[in-house]
Amino acid sequence: MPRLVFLGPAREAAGTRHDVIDADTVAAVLDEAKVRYGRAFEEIVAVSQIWVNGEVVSFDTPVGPYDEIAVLPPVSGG
Amino acid sequence: MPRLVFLGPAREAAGTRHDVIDADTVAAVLDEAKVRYGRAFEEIVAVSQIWVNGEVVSFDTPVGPYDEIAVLPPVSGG
Amino acid sequence: MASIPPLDWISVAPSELSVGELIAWATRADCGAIVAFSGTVRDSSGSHDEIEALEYETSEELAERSIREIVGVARRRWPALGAVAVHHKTGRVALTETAVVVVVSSPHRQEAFAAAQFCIDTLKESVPMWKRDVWSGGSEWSSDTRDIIKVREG
Amino acid sequence: MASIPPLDWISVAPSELSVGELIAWATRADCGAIVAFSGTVRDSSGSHDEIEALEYETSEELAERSIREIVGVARRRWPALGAVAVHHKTGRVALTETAVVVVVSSPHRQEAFAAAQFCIDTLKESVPMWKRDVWSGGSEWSSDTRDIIKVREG
Repeated sequence: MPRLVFLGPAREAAGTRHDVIDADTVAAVLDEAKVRYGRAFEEIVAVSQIWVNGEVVSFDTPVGPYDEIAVLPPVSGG
Repeated sequence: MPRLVFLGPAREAAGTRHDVIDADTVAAVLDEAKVRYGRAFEEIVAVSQIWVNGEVVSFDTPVGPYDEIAVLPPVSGG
Repeated sequence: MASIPPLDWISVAPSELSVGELIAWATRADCGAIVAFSGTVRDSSGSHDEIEALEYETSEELAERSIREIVGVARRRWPALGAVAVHHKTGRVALTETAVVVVVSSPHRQEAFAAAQFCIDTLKESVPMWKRDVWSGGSEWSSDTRDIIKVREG
Repeated sequence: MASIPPLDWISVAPSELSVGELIAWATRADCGAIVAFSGTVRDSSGSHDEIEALEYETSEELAERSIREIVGVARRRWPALGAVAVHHKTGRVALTETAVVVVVSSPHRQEAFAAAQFCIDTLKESVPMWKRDVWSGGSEWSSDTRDIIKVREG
């Protein structure tokens, strides 16, 4: 199943850093994640960039069992 | 008497780092220095900047007994 | 004279950073210029005075991959670069300690300055990395955020 | 919060330079950025390959005065600067050793980069300093020369 990585404020809102969700597009995976983690997480996803295996993707991108979906809120590094 | 400081290639051409020459303008001091140190020194003075007490001056600048005249060829520092 | 290969050193890890050590590492006989940037924790942020520390959180794998892309772009823009080191500390970084270091060596100084500034500017907008302001009263996510901009060719 | 005064450290002397030490000196709680430039002896000059060392000659007094003027101009152009160190070694500097160091700290990185680059660019054209290339076969004055340009306000 596609793996999820939540980083920074997304990790905090989800209450976990990792999850696995069985769905076949980025949108479907994130919809299920919003159900699991609720409103604060949903708000963060709305301003986040989504990477699959390190590449920026759109919500309709298909995902398979070996893909890693990362939820990246606006950054503040350095 | 005005003191002279020769730096870098000017020091090498003069064969000394310091001298004192009794004259009352930069030009007169340097003319005497050219007589003392010869052709190689004269060629270096021609491409050098002259500072009196750390300030750029022209050849007709008057100098007195407490002034320090520095002969500065093109630089190559850093 | 054998030429020295270009060399990158990229690290995103909780270990302490030593700028001096990275400068020594980047020193090469074919390079006359080294430019180093050190980002240290200062006492005020956009939102708080009396900052005591920052806490950095990331995916080390994604952050290192992103930094590697930045260094790749820098090398294509400034092919004369010698060594390039980009290290980011993760976890807690106390006041005045170093959170991020960029060190670049090159034959001449202009490209070392340009490449070092490019690396840190691009790191700040492209590398997945989040920090929390920590002060005596608590901690919260930094308000100094930007949307991630994926590294592009310059 | 008591503010830390700006601090300059200028030196033209035969002692060895340590960039790491100057970076530690320039680190301040009110500054989040440190930019360091280190000019090292490289193996080729404009005229010679296989350089073994450079020999720097100056009047320490005139050179320090000139650097002090440069730092003064930098501080007027970038008033936020924290610490500024400019050190130039005199005498023999062997291959890969450091001949000149500029270290600037400031609250944000842009002015630290700009001021560090201004200081080294202006030092190279304004400070009375001469170097000899030294190789196994002999030594001679560097051909990499410029007419001195007196430091101006930027």
